[in-house]
Amino acid sequence: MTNVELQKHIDNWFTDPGAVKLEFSEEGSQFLNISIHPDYLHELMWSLKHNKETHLDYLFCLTGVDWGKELGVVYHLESTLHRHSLVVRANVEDRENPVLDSVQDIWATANFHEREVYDFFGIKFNNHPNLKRLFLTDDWEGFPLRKDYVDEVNMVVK
Amino acid sequence: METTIVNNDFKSEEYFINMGPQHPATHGVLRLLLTIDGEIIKKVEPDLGYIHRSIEKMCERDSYQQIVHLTDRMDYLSSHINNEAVCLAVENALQLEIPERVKVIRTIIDELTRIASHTLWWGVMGMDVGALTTYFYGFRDRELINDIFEETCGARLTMNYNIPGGLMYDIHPNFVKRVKSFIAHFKTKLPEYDSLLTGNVIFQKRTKGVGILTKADAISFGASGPVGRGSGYSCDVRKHHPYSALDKVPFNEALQTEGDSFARYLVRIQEMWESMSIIEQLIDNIPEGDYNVPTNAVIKLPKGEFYQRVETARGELGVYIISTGTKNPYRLKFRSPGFSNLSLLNHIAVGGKIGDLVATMATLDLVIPDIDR
Amino acid sequence: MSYFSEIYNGIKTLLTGMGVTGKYFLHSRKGAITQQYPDNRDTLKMFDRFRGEVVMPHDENNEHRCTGCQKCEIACPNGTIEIIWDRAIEEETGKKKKIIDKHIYHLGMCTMCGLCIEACPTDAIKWAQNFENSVYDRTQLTRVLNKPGSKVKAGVED
Amino acid sequence: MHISLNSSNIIFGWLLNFMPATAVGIIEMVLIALAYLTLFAVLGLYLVLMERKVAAWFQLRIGPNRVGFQGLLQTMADALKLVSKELTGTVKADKFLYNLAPYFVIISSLMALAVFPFTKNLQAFDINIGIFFLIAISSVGVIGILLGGWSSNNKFALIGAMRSGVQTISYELSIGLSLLTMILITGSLQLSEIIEVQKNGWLILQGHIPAIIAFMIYMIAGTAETNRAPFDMAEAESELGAGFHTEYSGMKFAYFFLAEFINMFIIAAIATTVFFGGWLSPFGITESIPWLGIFWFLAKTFVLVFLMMWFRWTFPRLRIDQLLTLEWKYLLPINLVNIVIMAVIVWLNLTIQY
Repeated sequence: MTNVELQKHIDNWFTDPGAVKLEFSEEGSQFLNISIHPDYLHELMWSLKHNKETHLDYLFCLTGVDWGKELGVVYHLESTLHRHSLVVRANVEDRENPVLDSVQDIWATANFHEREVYDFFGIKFNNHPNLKRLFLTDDWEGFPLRKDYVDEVNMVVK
Repeated sequence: METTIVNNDFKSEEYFINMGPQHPATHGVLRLLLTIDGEIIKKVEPDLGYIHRSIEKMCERDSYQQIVHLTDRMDYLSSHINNEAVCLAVENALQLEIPERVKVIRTIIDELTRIASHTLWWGVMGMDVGALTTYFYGFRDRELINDIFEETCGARLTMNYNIPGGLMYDIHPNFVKRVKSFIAHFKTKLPEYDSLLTGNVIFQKRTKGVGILTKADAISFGASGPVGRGSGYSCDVRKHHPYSALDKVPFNEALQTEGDSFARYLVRIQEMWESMSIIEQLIDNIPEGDYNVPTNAVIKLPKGEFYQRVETARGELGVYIISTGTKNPYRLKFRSPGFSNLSLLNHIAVGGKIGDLVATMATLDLVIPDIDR
Repeated sequence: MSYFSEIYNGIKTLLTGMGVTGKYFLHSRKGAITQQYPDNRDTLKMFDRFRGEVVMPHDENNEHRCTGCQKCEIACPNGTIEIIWDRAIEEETGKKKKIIDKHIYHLGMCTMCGLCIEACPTDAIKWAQNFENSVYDRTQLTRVLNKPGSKVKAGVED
Repeated sequence: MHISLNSSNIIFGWLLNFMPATAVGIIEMVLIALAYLTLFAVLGLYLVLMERKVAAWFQLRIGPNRVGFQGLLQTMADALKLVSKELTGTVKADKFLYNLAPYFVIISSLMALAVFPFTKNLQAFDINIGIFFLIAISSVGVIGILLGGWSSNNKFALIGAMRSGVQTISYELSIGLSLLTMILITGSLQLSEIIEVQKNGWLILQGHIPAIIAFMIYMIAGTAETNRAPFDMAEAESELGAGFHTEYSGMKFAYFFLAEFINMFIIAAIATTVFFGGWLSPFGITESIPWLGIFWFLAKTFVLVFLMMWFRWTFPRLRIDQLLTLEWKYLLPINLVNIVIMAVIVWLNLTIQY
């Protein structure tokens, strides 16, 4: 499906647009983007994979981003059947205790990727079976890939 | 110590064993926490981060030219392809028109890198299942490719030959001759690989039916490269999202449907043949032209997000750049193939024996810096 | 019957494998790929483009081509190059001019990426093909590339 | 038990003139023990060197060539280094058993070495149950490996030891049965008599087809018995690090290492004696010049040792269950059938005699 068709198709799923914060954009990116409110993330993701039309069964990238005010996760999805791609993003504003729904029950690869995001950004994932530090030691303080992380010993700022 | 053991509810006959971080079969500093019942693997839990260098954080500090050389150090066996991924992302963002010559040279070196990586893997694979001699035969052939790289790029492993806009310098006058003689040499050696290891009854028993990954699981776990293709999952980025000169060269995607270790092995052997055929098609008609297009000394990407996928020897490498219009990326994420491929290890190794785990891990072809980044 | 054909095939493949290694055993005299390194030092020649370490060539008048523009220092990703410069008054014109005091190169931090040499507008630094870089003391890896008393070759800056 | 010390009778007969018989007996034993210890050490070290050279030639390398002429003293230097190394071990190891284990291994291989006829009358101990003794004594060695693996308090070592136990127990059967097949022809267990029988042609020729099958089974089982690749489950360096000797260092490790090579020599020597006529030469040269027998014996043995090295540097390792499958599903049934065939052949006098 082309991006326009995709957008139309997905837009039909949510009949009450007020309740679901769903925004499409194609600006500054080569893929079609969807921004979704964290509460509806898991529901949307589940449908994206299991709907026959979208069939986005391949999560090829899961990125944590520190947007400054809020923390976000970007999901890059592709369909191995239709070969179309889609980007889903979810942002949380709470920097102290950011929580998102885990999608590891939908795509198994998300298990490790979410642990990585937790490790570096401190975003917690609900229903993740094994959410603990992946790369860093268990007693590491702070989340290194956040923009406000400081480490005067190990970080060289140019 | 207790904290690292995942769950302490061991059954009475199970015990826990640390494989790595210094273990001959883990190819570097990968630590696997194994729960074992006798010889049977009950659980594999990878513990990562022993050589994490925070390349993604360093990239946020560096300029786009400087990022390229860091990617050498991720998957050091396909460093040229990693370099190319970043360069392509930057070039696409700047909408630079890259000369045909650069595209062809990049593709040739890509495929040479792939052969070099696969010959090393072949040697190490043999060694992991106990045939030590394969290691030397693999390295003998890889050495010739490294010589080609050294003559043209100046380095054998961390080449950093790509720059945004093209290549650092033109190919060496001997390049074409050397590549041709290598192809001629390797065509006689690859059948030897088959008679030494592929056909060997012990090797087949060790790998057939071991570490089975179904197609559905391969997609769900994000397996890519030979691991995915061994399960019959067509995931070659070179086919589906061709880059550089790959859209002009016909080649077959190596596919096996069994999904076991032997299938992954066969895919890689087949890929070496395919890579040779790609090189043969390109080597005789490298177009004339510039070896790069000039860029500004300070590259500033337009505001936006750029994603570039390439097929390294291990699978799909994704470079995801979020730019705010400054000279540094706001966020740069490497989606490395090894990371996803490692995550499925627990899934396919459970129920096998320790020997199976080693054979399975060898066919996943993990490079730990690629996972740790 | 498959029991026996299995045995037959098994033995056949094993013998094929032994044939390969046996062939190399017989040709081991001339087929050896070992390089006996310190012994072959005289005949061992690196390729021209080999990146051994960064050097600054001087001509017979003890003159180099470095103007102290610091482009290499900026290009270096690791802070390998440090240029200590000074302002001197040029005798003929009486104008103030930037000259280098010390061009310091930390070999221990260098990743041989070649960006400094690409960046140099006057070709003042280039790669040496020297690969025997081990020293007993880490401080010896810090090198001053310009020789004492050297100066810029006339006309380079133009 | 009758101890015959054929080769040195003359010297000791002379000694008897001015010493009591017991004293001479003790001196005899000590001297012969020393001779065998020297043989053990020198043979072991040069087998290691041979392995390294052969491996290098298989692998397109040169191999050790620095110490001594063409590297001939390389393993001597290595042994010196190992002697001077610190002996380390784990804290919670069972110290007594841990220290005992290497000696089990070397003593068993030394004892096995004692019964071989190197040439006519050059044999320390011509026991009349020679083959039986060899089979029995070679299974004692595995106790050393089991003890070493268990007592070092390391899980990798333990797995290695258990694998080794399983493996040796299974492959003992095949070794025994394949040798039994040949005993049917010789009718004697005594090694010197087995060689006497072969004056009419090597047993592998006399027994033709079943003998060749027995030889192949013997070589496979023998390789497994010595824990060498493709059956090196007990070490399996890509799986278990160093297996049962993970925690051994210095000379204790060297004992295991030497014993492995001596065991390889023993397996090859048994095969030489039982299948290839021991020290007998073609055309009866050794009849007139008996001391040449040493040369023939060693030459045949080293060819078989080389064969085992060839296996090692070519084949991948089996998995533990495949190892057992090979034994119980293939080797053992074939072996049993083979014995019956051999019995029929001997009964009907179908053996080939020259």
